[in-house]
Amino acid sequence: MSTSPASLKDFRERLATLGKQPESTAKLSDEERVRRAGNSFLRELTNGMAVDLETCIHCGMCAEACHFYEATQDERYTPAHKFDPLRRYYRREMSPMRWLFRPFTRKVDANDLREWQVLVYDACTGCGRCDMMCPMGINISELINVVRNGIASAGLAPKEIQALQDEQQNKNSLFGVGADKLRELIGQLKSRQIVIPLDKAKADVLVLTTAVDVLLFNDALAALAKIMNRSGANWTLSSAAFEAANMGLISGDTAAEAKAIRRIVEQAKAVGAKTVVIAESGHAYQALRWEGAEDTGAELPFEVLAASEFVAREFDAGRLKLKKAENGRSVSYHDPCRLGRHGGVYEEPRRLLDAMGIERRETDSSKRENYCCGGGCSEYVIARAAPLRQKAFEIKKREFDKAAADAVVTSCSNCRVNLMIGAENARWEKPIDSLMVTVAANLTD
Amino acid sequence: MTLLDFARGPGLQWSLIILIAGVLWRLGGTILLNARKDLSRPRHKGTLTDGLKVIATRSLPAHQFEKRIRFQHFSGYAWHIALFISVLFFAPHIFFFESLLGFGWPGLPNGIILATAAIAVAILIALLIRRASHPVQRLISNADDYISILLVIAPLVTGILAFAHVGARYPTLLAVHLLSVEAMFVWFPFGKLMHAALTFPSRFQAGASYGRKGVRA
Amino acid sequence: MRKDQSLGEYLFSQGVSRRGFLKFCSATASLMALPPSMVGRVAAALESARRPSVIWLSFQECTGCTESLTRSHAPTVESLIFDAISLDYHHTLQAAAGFAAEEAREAAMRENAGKYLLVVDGSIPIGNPAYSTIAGISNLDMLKESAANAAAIIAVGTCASFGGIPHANPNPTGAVSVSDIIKDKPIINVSGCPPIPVVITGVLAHFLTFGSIPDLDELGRPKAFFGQSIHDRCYRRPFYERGQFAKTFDDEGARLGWCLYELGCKGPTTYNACATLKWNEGTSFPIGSGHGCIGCSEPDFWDKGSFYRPISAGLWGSREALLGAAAAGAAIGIGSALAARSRKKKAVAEEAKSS
Amino acid sequence: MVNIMSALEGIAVRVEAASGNITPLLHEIRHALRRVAQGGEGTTIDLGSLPLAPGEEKRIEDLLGQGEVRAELNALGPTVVQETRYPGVWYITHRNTEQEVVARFIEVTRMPELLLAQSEDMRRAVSELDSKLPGGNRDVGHDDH
Repeated sequence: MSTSPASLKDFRERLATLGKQPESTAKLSDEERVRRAGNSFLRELTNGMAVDLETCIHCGMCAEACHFYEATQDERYTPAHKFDPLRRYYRREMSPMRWLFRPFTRKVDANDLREWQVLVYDACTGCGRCDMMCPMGINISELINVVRNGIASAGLAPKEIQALQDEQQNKNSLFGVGADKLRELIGQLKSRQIVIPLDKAKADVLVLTTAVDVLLFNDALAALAKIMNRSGANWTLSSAAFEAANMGLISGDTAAEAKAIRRIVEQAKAVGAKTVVIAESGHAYQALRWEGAEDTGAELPFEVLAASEFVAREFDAGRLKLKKAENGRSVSYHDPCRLGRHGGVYEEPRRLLDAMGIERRETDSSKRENYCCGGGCSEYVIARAAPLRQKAFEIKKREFDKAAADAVVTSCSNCRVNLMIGAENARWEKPIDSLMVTVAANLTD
Repeated sequence: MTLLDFARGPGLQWSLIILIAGVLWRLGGTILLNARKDLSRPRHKGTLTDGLKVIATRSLPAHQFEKRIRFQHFSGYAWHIALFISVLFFAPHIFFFESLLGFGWPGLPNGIILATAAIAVAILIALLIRRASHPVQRLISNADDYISILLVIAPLVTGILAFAHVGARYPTLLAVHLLSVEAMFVWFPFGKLMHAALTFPSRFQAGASYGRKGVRA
Repeated sequence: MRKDQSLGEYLFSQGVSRRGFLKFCSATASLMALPPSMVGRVAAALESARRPSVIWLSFQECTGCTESLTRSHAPTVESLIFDAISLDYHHTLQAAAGFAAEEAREAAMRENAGKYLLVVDGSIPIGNPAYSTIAGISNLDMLKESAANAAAIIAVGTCASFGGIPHANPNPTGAVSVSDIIKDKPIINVSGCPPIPVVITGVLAHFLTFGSIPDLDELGRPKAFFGQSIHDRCYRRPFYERGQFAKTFDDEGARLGWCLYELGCKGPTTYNACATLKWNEGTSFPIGSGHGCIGCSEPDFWDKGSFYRPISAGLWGSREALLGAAAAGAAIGIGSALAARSRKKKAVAEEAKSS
Repeated sequence: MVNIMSALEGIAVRVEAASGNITPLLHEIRHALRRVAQGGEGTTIDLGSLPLAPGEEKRIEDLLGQGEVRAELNALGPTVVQETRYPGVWYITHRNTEQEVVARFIEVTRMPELLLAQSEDMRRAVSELDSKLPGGNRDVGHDDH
C-alpha cells in the first residue's frame, strides 16, 4: 500500500484552499500589534535567551548553516538577522543595560513585524541546524521561535497557518480531519484486516496520529496499527484526542499549544495509558515530549515515545521480529529536525533499518547536521513560499543523489509530504517512504 | 602629570573600575532574569557535563559545516590565539598582570610577540574589511561591531609602535598604548567584547539543553 | 687668558702644539657626541672662539651637580674649557665671598649684557621667596634679574630643569624649574640627578664652539645626549628582547647580567646618555652595576611610584576600589534583573487574565 | 687582602652575552678598510658613542690584536696610536695628563692624521731653529707670545 499521486494531488489542492480563507483575526491597530508582540517577547524571554542575545557577535556563520540562505544567498535569511526584532526589543526593554542601549536601538514597529513575518515563517523551519553551527553556542532556533510567537500574538502569522490553528482551536480538526474522518478511515482499514482499536476504555498505550496521515499517508497509519497489533500491546486511539499535530507550537500561540496538549493528557489519564506513542510526526513529538510538561506546568504522567522509539524497544525486547528485506534496496534515512536534532531520536530508526538488512547510505549531512526537508514547521503550507521551498529542496535532492540510495526513508509525515511535493515539482523519481511502512512490510511472526 | 602618568595611574584605575562594574552588571542582570523550568523527562542525565563539554567542543572545527566557514573559522582562531599570546606572554604585560594579580608566569621572546601581534592585526583588518563588504555580515553588523574591532586593533597597533619606537617618543607611545587598552576596557562591558565572558554560559546552556534531549550540541 | 684672545691663540701661547689642539678637538667632539667627521669644523670653530662670560647661580640644590661637574672624567679638557670661559660667578667654587662676590656678578652682567651665559642649578621656590635667598635676594628675583640680559640659560640638573626633588609631592616650597619662570630666553635643560659631568661640559663646549645652543628635544634637552633612551642604548637590551629578566637582585639572572626591567628599571622611559658615556671615567653606570635606571633625568621621576616597580605595572590607587566596583556592578545587575522580572510577571498575569 | 680579592672574584658578575654591537663594528671596519685599500677616504669610529657591555672594549682590543706600528704622543697627556693586526686599522687611546682615558677611537686610514707633523707646528719649529742658529733668517718668524 502506498500513497497514490491522486491523493497527493488532492492534498495539494487542500493546501491551496488554506490561503483563500478569510482572515479570522479582527483588524488590530499597529500600536496594538506592537504592544502584543512586545508582551509576547516579554513573557517568553528567559535568562538563557538573554545570555544568547547578549552573546551574539554578528559573525554571520549561521547563514552558512541555513538551507534558505544556501539556496538563495539572500543575506536577509541569515538566522541571526531573523531574530533581530527580539534582539532590539530585549535591548530596549530587558537588557541589564537597557537604559544605555535604548537611545541607540530602534524600536520594533508594525512594519518590522510584517517584514519579519516573511523571514521567520517563510524562510525558517526552526530546524536548528544553525544552533549546531553557532560558535557562541546560541540557541538561534529558539530565539527565532520567540519572534514567531510575537508576530503571531500581533495577529500577523501567515493566513494559512492562522487558518489551521483556528481550525484546531475551534473545531478540533485539521485539514478538515476530525473524528468522523478518522472513523471513516478506520472502517476502510478494517475491511483490509487492519484493526485499529478506537476509544478503548483502558489501554497501556495511547497512540496519536496526525491529520496528514489520515488524509494522505494512511499507509503509515495502517503500518503503525499492524506493528502495534503484532507487538501485542494493549493500545488504543482516542477519537477525542487522536491528533498529535500541534498548530499552537507551529504558529507560536502558546495558549493554543497548551490547550492541545492538555486534551491529550486528559485522554491518556482517562484510559490509564503509561505510554503515549506518537505517529511519524516531528513537531508533534517535540510538542508533547519536550514541551508538554513545561506547557502544562507538571511532569507528564506517562512516557512519550516516537513511533520509531517504540518499535525499536519492542524489537529489542523480542516482541517484534523483523526479516531481511527481500528486494535488497538501499535507503538514505532523512532525520526529521524535530525528531533528530531537536528530539534525540537518531539511532532507533537506523537500528531498525539495519535489522531489516537494508543498506543505509547516509547523506553528507545527517543526524545533528542534517538539512531540513525544506518545509518543516508547517512552512510547506504557506503558498507564497513555494518557490523558496523548491530551491531549498534542491539541496536535499543534491544530497540524496550523491548518497545514491534507491529510496529515501523518513519518519515524519511533514517531511515526507514536503519531500514528495518537491520531488514532484522537480520531476525527481526517487521513492520517499515511511519508516513504519518499511518496518510493517518486513514483520515476521 | 604626564600622559603616561595618567595612563598608568588614574586612567588604569578608572577603566578597570568601569570594566569590573560593567561586566558584573551585565552578567548579573542577564543571568538573574527568569530561568526556564525544564519539567519534561530528560533522555539523558548529566546536563552539567554536557554543558561543560560544549564549552570546549564549540572551539573545535565544526565538522560538516566546516567547509563553508573555513576562512572565518580559522581566521577567528588565528587572531584570538595570536592576541592571547601577545597579551599573555609579553614580559612587560606579565609584569602588569603580576602587579594586579600578585603572580606571574614565564614570557616569550619579543620577536615571537611582535610576529603574533602583527598577525593578529593583519587578520583583524581582513575581518574588518570582510564585515564591511560581505552581504551577510554587513546586514547584521552595527556600530558596536565596528567599534569593538577597532578597539581591539588599536592596542595591538599602538603596542607594535611602542615596541618599535615608531612615531613618537617611547613614553608617549607607551601612554597611547595604555590608553588604547583602557579604551577597550571601558568599552568591553557595553559592547560585544562581552562575548569573552558570555560565551561560556551561552555554550554551556546549548550543551545542557540539547544534552538533556540526548543530542550532542 | 686675555678676553680679546681667541681660544686657539690662547692654547698656542700656552705651548700646546697643533697636535695637542687636534687631540683636544677630537675629545671635545666626542664629548659633544658629534661624529668624528666633525672634528675639522670643531677645530676651525674653537680656534677662533672668544671666551664668554658665565654666571652660575645655585638655588634650591644639594651641590650634587657641581660635585658631579668637578668630577668630570676629562679634567684636562674640562679645565681647558673652563679656562676658555670666564666663570665670573659661582658661589661654591669662587674665591670671592659676600659683597665682593655679588659685585662680581653685577659687573659681569653689566659688562657682558646680552652675551653672557647663565647657568642655574637647583629649583626656585615660589611658595615663599624667603625659603631660599642669596645675599638677601630671593632666588626668584635673582633669576629674573640675571636672566634679563643673558644670551642663553643652561639649567643644570633635574631641579633646575624640571623642579626635581624639591618639586616632589607635596612640594612644600612651591619649587619650580627655570623654564617655569623664564619664558623669553633660550634654555638648555641638562637634566639628571646629577647630570653626567661630561654632558655639562659638552653643552658648554657646544656653546663655546658654535656660539649657539644645540638641537633640543621637547623637554629642552640637547638631543645629542638625550636623544635616545637608556633602554635603546643599553648593553642589556638583548636580554630584554629574549625575555630574560632578573627577578631579584641576587638571583642567577642578576648574576648573568640579565635585563632589569622586572626590577623596576626606568630605562625605556628615560632619556640620557648614561649607557654610552657612563660614569666615573667611563667605568660603568647604574645598570652596569646591576641596578635599574631610576629615571632621574625625567620630570617628576620621584613621583612615579617605586623605583622597583616595573614600568608596565599599573599605578593604581587601591584594590579596594576595584572590589567596590565589583560590588556596585553586581548590585546594579541584580537591581536591573529584579525590575525586568517584575515587569515580566505583570505581563504574564495580564495575559492569563485576557485568555 | 689576597683572600678578600679572591673572594670577590668568586662573586664577580659573569656577563653571559653582550650588547651585540661588536659584530656590526667589525663589519663597519671591514667596509671602511676595503674603501681605503681602493684609494677611498678613511673612517674614524668613536668608541664612546657605542653602547658596550662591561669588558667589551677589552674584547674589541683583543679581537683587533696588535700590529707592527705603535706610536706614543705626548700632547696634553699621552696618546697611544696602535696599529692593529689589520694594517690600516688603528686603535687610538687619548689620555689626559692624569693618565685618565679621555677618548678612544678606531681609525681606518693609511696614517692617522695626528701622527703627521702639522704645518703650524713645523712653522713654529722653523722659527725656533732660526732663533737658535746665529745669523739665521728671522723673516719666517712666528708671532709668539
